[in-house]
Amino acid sequence: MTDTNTSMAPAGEPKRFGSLLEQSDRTKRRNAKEKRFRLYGVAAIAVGLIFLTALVVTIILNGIPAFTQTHMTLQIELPADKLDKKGERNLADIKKVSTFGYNPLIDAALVRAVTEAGVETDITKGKDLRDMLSSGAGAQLRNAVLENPDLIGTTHAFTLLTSSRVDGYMKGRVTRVSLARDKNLTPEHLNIVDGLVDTGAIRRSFSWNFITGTDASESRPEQAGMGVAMLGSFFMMLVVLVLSLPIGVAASIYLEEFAPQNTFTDFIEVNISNLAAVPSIVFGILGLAVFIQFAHLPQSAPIVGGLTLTLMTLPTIVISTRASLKSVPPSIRDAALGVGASKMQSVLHHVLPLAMPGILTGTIIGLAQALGETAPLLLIGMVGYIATNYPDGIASGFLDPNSAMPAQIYEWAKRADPAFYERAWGGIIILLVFLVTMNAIAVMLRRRFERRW
Amino acid sequence: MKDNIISEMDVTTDKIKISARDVQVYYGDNHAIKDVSVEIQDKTVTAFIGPSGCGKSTFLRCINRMNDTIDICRVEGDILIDGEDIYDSNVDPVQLRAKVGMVFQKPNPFPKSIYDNVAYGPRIHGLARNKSELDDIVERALKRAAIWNEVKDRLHAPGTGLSGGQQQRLCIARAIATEPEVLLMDEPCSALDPIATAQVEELIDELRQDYSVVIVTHSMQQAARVSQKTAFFHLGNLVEYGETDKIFTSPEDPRTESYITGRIG
Amino acid sequence: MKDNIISEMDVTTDKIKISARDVQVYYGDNHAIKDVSVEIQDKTVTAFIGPSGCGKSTFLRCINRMNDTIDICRVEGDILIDGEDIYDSNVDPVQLRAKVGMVFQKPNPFPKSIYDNVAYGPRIHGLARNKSELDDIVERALKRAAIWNEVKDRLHAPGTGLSGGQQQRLCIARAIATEPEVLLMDEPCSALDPIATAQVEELIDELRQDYSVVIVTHSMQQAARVSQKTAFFHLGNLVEYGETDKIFTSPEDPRTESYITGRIG
Amino acid sequence: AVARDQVQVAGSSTVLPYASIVAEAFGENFDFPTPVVESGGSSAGLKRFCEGVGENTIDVANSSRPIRDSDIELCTKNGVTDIIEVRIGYDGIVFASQIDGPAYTAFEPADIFNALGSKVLVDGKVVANPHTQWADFNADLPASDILAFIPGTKHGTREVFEDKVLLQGCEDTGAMQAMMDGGMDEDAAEDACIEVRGNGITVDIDGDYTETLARVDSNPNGIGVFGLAFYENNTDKLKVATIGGVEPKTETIASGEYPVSRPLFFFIKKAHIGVIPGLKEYAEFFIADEIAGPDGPLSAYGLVSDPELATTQEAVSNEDTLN
Amino acid sequence: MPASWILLSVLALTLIGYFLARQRAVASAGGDRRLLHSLPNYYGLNAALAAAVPALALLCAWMIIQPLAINSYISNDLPAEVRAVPGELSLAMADISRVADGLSEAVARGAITTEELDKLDAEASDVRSLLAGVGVALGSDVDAQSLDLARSYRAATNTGNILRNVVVLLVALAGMAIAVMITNKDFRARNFVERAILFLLVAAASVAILTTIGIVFSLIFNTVDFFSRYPADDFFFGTRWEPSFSGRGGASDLGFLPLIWGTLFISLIALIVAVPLGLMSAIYLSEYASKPVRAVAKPLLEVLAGIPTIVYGLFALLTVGPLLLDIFGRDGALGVNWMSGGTAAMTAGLVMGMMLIPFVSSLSDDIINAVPQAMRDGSYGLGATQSETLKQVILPAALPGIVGAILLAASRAIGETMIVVLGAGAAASLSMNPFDAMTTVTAKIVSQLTGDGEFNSPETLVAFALGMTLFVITLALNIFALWIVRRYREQYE
Ligand SMILES: Nc1ncnc2c1ncn2[C@@H]1O[C@H](COP(=O)(O)OP(=O)(O)OP(=O)(O)O)[C@@H](O)[C@H]1O
Ligand SMILES: Nc1ncnc2c1ncn2[C@@H]1O[C@H](COP(=O)(O)OP(=O)(O)OP(=O)(O)O)[C@@H](O)[C@H]1O
Ligand SMILES: [Mg+2]
Ligand SMILES: [Mg+2]
Ligand SMILES: O=P([O-])([O-])[O-]
Repeated sequence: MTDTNTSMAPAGEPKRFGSLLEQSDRTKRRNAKEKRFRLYGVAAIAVGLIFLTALVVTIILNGIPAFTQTHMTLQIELPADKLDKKGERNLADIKKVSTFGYNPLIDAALVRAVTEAGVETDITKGKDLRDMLSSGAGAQLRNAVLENPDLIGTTHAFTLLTSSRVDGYMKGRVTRVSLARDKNLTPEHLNIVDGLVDTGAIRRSFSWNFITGTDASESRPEQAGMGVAMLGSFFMMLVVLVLSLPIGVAASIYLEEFAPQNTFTDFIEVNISNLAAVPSIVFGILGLAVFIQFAHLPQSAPIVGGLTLTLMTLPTIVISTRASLKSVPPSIRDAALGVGASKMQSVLHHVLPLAMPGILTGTIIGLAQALGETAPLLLIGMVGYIATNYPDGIASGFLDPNSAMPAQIYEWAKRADPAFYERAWGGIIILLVFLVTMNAIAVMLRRRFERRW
Repeated sequence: MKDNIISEMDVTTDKIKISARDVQVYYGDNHAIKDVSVEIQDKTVTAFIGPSGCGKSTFLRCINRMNDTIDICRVEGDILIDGEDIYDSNVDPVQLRAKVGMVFQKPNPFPKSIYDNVAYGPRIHGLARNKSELDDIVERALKRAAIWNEVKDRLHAPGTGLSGGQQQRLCIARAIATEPEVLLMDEPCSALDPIATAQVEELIDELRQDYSVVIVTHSMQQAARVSQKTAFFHLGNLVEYGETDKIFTSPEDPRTESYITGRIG
Repeated sequence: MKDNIISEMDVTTDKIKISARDVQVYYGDNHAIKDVSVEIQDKTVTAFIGPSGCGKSTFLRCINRMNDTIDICRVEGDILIDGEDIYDSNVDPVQLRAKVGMVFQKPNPFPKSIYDNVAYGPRIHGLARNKSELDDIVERALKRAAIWNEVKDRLHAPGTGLSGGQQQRLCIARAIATEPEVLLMDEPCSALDPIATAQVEELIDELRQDYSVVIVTHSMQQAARVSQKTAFFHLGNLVEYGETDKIFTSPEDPRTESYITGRIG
Repeated sequence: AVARDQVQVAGSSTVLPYASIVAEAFGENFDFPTPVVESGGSSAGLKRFCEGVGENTIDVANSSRPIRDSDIELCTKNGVTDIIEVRIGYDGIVFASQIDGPAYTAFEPADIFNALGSKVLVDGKVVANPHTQWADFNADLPASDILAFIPGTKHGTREVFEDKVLLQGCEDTGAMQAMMDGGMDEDAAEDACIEVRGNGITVDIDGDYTETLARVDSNPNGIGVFGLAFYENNTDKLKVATIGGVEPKTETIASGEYPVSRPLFFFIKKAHIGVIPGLKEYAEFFIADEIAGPDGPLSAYGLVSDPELATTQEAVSNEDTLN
Repeated sequence: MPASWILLSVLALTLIGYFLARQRAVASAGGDRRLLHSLPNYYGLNAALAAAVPALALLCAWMIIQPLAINSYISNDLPAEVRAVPGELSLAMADISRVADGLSEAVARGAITTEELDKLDAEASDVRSLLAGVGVALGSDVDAQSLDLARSYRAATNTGNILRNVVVLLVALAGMAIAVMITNKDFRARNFVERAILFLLVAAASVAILTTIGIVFSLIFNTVDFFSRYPADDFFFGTRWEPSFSGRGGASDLGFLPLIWGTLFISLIALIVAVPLGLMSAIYLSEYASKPVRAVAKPLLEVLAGIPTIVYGLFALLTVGPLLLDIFGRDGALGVNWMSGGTAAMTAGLVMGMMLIPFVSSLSDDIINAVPQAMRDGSYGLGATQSETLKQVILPAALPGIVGAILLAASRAIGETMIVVLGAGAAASLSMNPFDAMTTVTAKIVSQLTGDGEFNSPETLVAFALGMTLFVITLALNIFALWIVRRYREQYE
């Protein structure tokens, strides 16, 4: 013992600690390191957030115009001799006039409106004027008449969607120069548009239809909306949430807390991490084979999408849940077992609540990923021209053919008319709002469970 | 304040409560308990003493099968409580642990409120018919663990925000709230001041009236004061086991003797 | 084995190492340390005694600013070490803690090997020039903490797989390996058997030659054996502070007296 | 299960726009629900089509290529025997470049081959393509770097591009003959003819025309391969090149003057007619003159209408199946 | 009584069982719940499970089997030539069931009474328009035979449903009764309930296995088919990926190597971006950031995971690619001419890395946060700085979880498609230059699967072989990762 004493403080050795008020060289170096490290952290978050900002700004700049739409108000005469030749106001008879049959009425109204507005123009044929309107105008008229046959024989004011080119002109996307070689509209039309804007017949306003509407065919971008696809995503996410969270958590609990350590559980464990690496398109192949071809669930249905995405989301939830179960200190389990709690009780009462933040994180990320996933939907037929009929009830919400938001966005982004491109970005805004709302709930829950011990 | 030297009450019976035969414990390759056989009587306080690392905690944890939770730990041999082999496959470790309570060496309160820490056991065992009964149980347990005065105003503050000694007493309160028949206490007074220690010792003595208590301690004095039987462990072996008086006055084994006489604690 | 009663070496100086003035500590609304002023001498062992929950650990943690890590904890007043206010904004807590080492009440080994646990401090402070120097430091620290024999064959086994007392000594070894000038020890012997306790006490006495040691203990005997000065805390107040002999033989405050006389530990 | 009451269509994304325009109008004018038109590719569509007969299979497959023997084999194996083939018109394939870029306004197949082929004929010898600028081999073309965005090998358009442009150019320049003279058999020579340079000069696009457009948009020198309909919707950004002096327009393609086009089809399961409500009506509506004719909405959107539409109409109304 | 009613009834029985058993248990202990073996809730739950589980299982089975049974019963009456062809049979049955459903609907809406229905004559009345009137569209008119069959179909379904309801209710009742009867104070209810829960947990865990089996099965047949058409050697060791259209004689090169090379290369770039950024973010958020900063920044970063990948793809194509080209391209800022087109492994890798940040950051943050404070105290007490503590104590302690997070990110990188399709270019190449265009296995799976090739050609079937091979490779990687984690695992306390 005595020899250690001498070696402890050899005489003449410089004192290790100087004044606390000034930092030693080593401390300075270490603190510089510390500061750098901290800076890396700030930088890392900044990079992430800058990237996010860049993305969001791009999305918003591109997408905001989709939320407004240009309309034209026209006084349209609905002559009885054309719409109901027998004059009995019998619906079956009125139905005989197809949407194309309404076009001449619109043409006539357009000619009148242009003349009234006093615009000088070379375009005199009503059919050419009609290029300014959406090709869905005829259908809108027909539906109005079928709903209210009394309109026949009167002149009524209709607010009709203008075509995507006119809308683009109002939004600054389309210019006279760019129309020079366009075959849908000519610069001449724009003079008329200007004139009608002056008279107030053409107006641009907020478009609920974009948020609540159905998909439209490629020839009518102005009519397309996100509403039905939104319902599709909603029902799909409902399935994913209701299945993947409990199954994922249950599987993790079993693996982490109950499963004996053997090759079989290793097999399950490896399996689950491997499933995370399976490309989402392969889950599409699986969904097609199992849910549609084997189980005979309907094609393109949100329930199939939900089931497929559930399988895809499970690994994410399981991996994060297991990681956070693992991080609960063993003494907590001991404490519970020591007072005679069963294993199940110790897990459910103590370990699980403590692991909750990680579980919710996994859920947030897993659901977010599922919400934004397109590839598997390609294979189970949820992409294309699908989101056109509103589901009429809860059951049909799950079972009727529908699309989903990312698939709808994907679809729009591919379409030829640039107006769809704008709607694709607009759709992304809606998707993000959906996502943020969904996350907000989970984030709030997570904050309630966070603690350090 | 009560008398410091607690009067020995004559409540010991000869009934065997716990009987261990040829117990071996391994942590992986490390043979931590070697061939230990011991019979622990009912309504008795038994003290385990021995140098640090000799296997006291390990053996204690065998008695309520807490070692099941350590992956690498392997237990061999038989341990019988009330004549029933607790390592029998029919035995439900949960029921066992409800009957054999435990206070751990390192205080481990749940990250919950003080009240919930104590109420947890009674809740899962259904010991209270209603809220006020539960309140009573909690209060009594905290009082018996000599911590009631310190926490009565902050029952709903987190148990992890207590001082070291308070946490230790909280864990004692938590263990006795479920009223086990056997109570295993691993150094229950290590972080306690003399007065609190005395109170806990008083509690132990009181518990002895009905239950069987096994206590690990490093303080010879404490062993002498509270226990009727003492077991001395050394390097995983049970070196000597017998009446406390006898162990401390005339130990048979030289190892016991040298450990006892080296006393300073 | 060495003599159990360690000879008092006369190395105390009168130099003030730590001086606290009007220190107040709050945990949220809980006023845990009230108006404590104390001067701790260099090359002296100072013992903090007092009932559980009275604020010993809290005050100890003030001395190396460990309370900074508790969100709800607020410290007021001045604490000076070598005449420098450690709560000064220029003071780097890291440098302070290198100078003022600490052993915590609950053993908290890192989830690393035993070797890495001890080598951690020397590594971050650059105390070793090479591997063999580091080996030496680790070995010496483990030897001084009286745990070398038990772990020398398993230096690369995890520190968390040790018994309670072994963990405690490991933490002591870890603290002294960095050679701090002041060593704060919160109940360093609570989980130790008498022999290990004696060895740690011997270590403390040896450290006193060069450093200043503050130790929290519940054992009056231990306080009497190892310390030259003793501070008695009660309900957050420093009730009495002075020469150990004097505190134990003729305390001034009735509270001190009643605490001392209630001794049984 | 509740019986299905709408027509289900799947398949080619090239046909999708037309099918969706028809489906929309069909839903508006008939009491049947709007058909569901999925995309996913001709091949995937035909595969699902051939999965079998029954309610849980699709009724109609859109395709941008004719049905092949192997498809029919699969169909037959699964009991899909009576298939009605409907040709709805043609898809014109055009070369277009950035509107502000160099004047790529007139190409011959030989030019394209000389620019993009991996082996070309230079001074009578077949060599690895040495050209870096268009003007290197044809002084009439701009002196700008060669860069082409061509459809990836998944696209049917690629096949048409290879057959009708590269192979044609290969023959026109005499490279094909030279290769065969050099000892290759005809198949090998054809394969060599349609091989493209890669290496950043030809870029395969696996995505859609929107992606090609984005590339062309950011590369003034780049030319891209597009469908006619896509080009016509983006005339503000693109200018189109003539092939062999013919401008791509619905009329020139329909008359066969413009050489690069491919037929578009859909296929109906005869067994489903009469069972799935509205199926036959949908098919007839699709090829009705007012829809698929030269003045109909499909043509307005960019479909090159089929000069032999009347034959098709008759075949559908008779429910004539493939042999 | 529709299925939802029977469901509600079973639910009601479940509730009743719960309360009865609970009450009985308490009563058997003479009102003193302390004498019970388990908490009263467990007795209740036990009875509830006994009532619900067998009944619901039976209900499910019945709902699947009954239509099959009725179908085969009814189809016996169909002409033999219809029955011979499975496709036609299914269509005929679909028609019949549609008519039957329509008839039920008509009865329910009062468009026709049951007596009228029995007398209904297909020749005399227009069934099609009758059904159209109640909203059921038919593809063709209904002939007499179909109508007859539809009527018996309807009758059989009705009978079956009644039988089903009775049996299911009886089973629920029996389950409940037995559970309530055996309830007494010594009954080990908790053990039963916990075993049931454990069973559920095991079932949940086996979903993963079923999924794997499903994936293997949905890939294997076509994969085998592929290898019967294309030599395995050329696939596994081929260095060229040049599919062509099989119409021309099958001169495709379908080499796997350039694709897996691209996959690994791009994933690596993505991880090089995501892991340091994600980990540093996590560290900053959990250890340095103030509460409000953390509360805001963490969910914000998580938004990155939810933006549809197509958006990232477009971003790569339109923004990042040109930007990189401006720097590394021919006339770029660095004048290095490494990059010849905007789409490159680098473009896709960078953007994908950004997307993966939250996978690493959020999960790691939770795990770092869960490391007990005592570990930090121990390190600070020795005079360690915060970063030293983090690097040497906290991160090693949190390692298993962090490795899990990184693995998850790596998995996503390997499985990602859209970003690669748009950002990396579609060229399969074995280049070492990160600024070259590359493509990945998944991108090719999608393009071959959704393309214009014939389905039964190697060019399309290769998608399945690619999927299968990737599956096996990632499996091997995961086994390796598990082994690594096992070796370096550190446990606190
Ligand atoms: N983290 C904390 N949060 C809130 N209150 C605390 C915290 N730590 C300690 N306290 C309270 O502060 C008071 C003093 O605690 P301290 O830990 O200093 O006691 P002690 O003297 O060390 O007691 P012991 O001997 O039991 O360890 C006690 O009332 C305790 O409950
Ligand atoms: N979880 C574990 N893993 C591996 N070895 C262990 C573990 N727990 C204890 N050991 C070892 O087993 C032996 C006995 O340990 P035990 O904890 O029973 O000692 P103890 O008698 O309680 O000592 P102390 O008085 O220090 O608490 C020791 O050598 C110890 O290092
Ligand atoms: Mg111990
Ligand atoms: Mg303390
Ligand atoms: O989708 P396509 O098959 O037409 O490329």
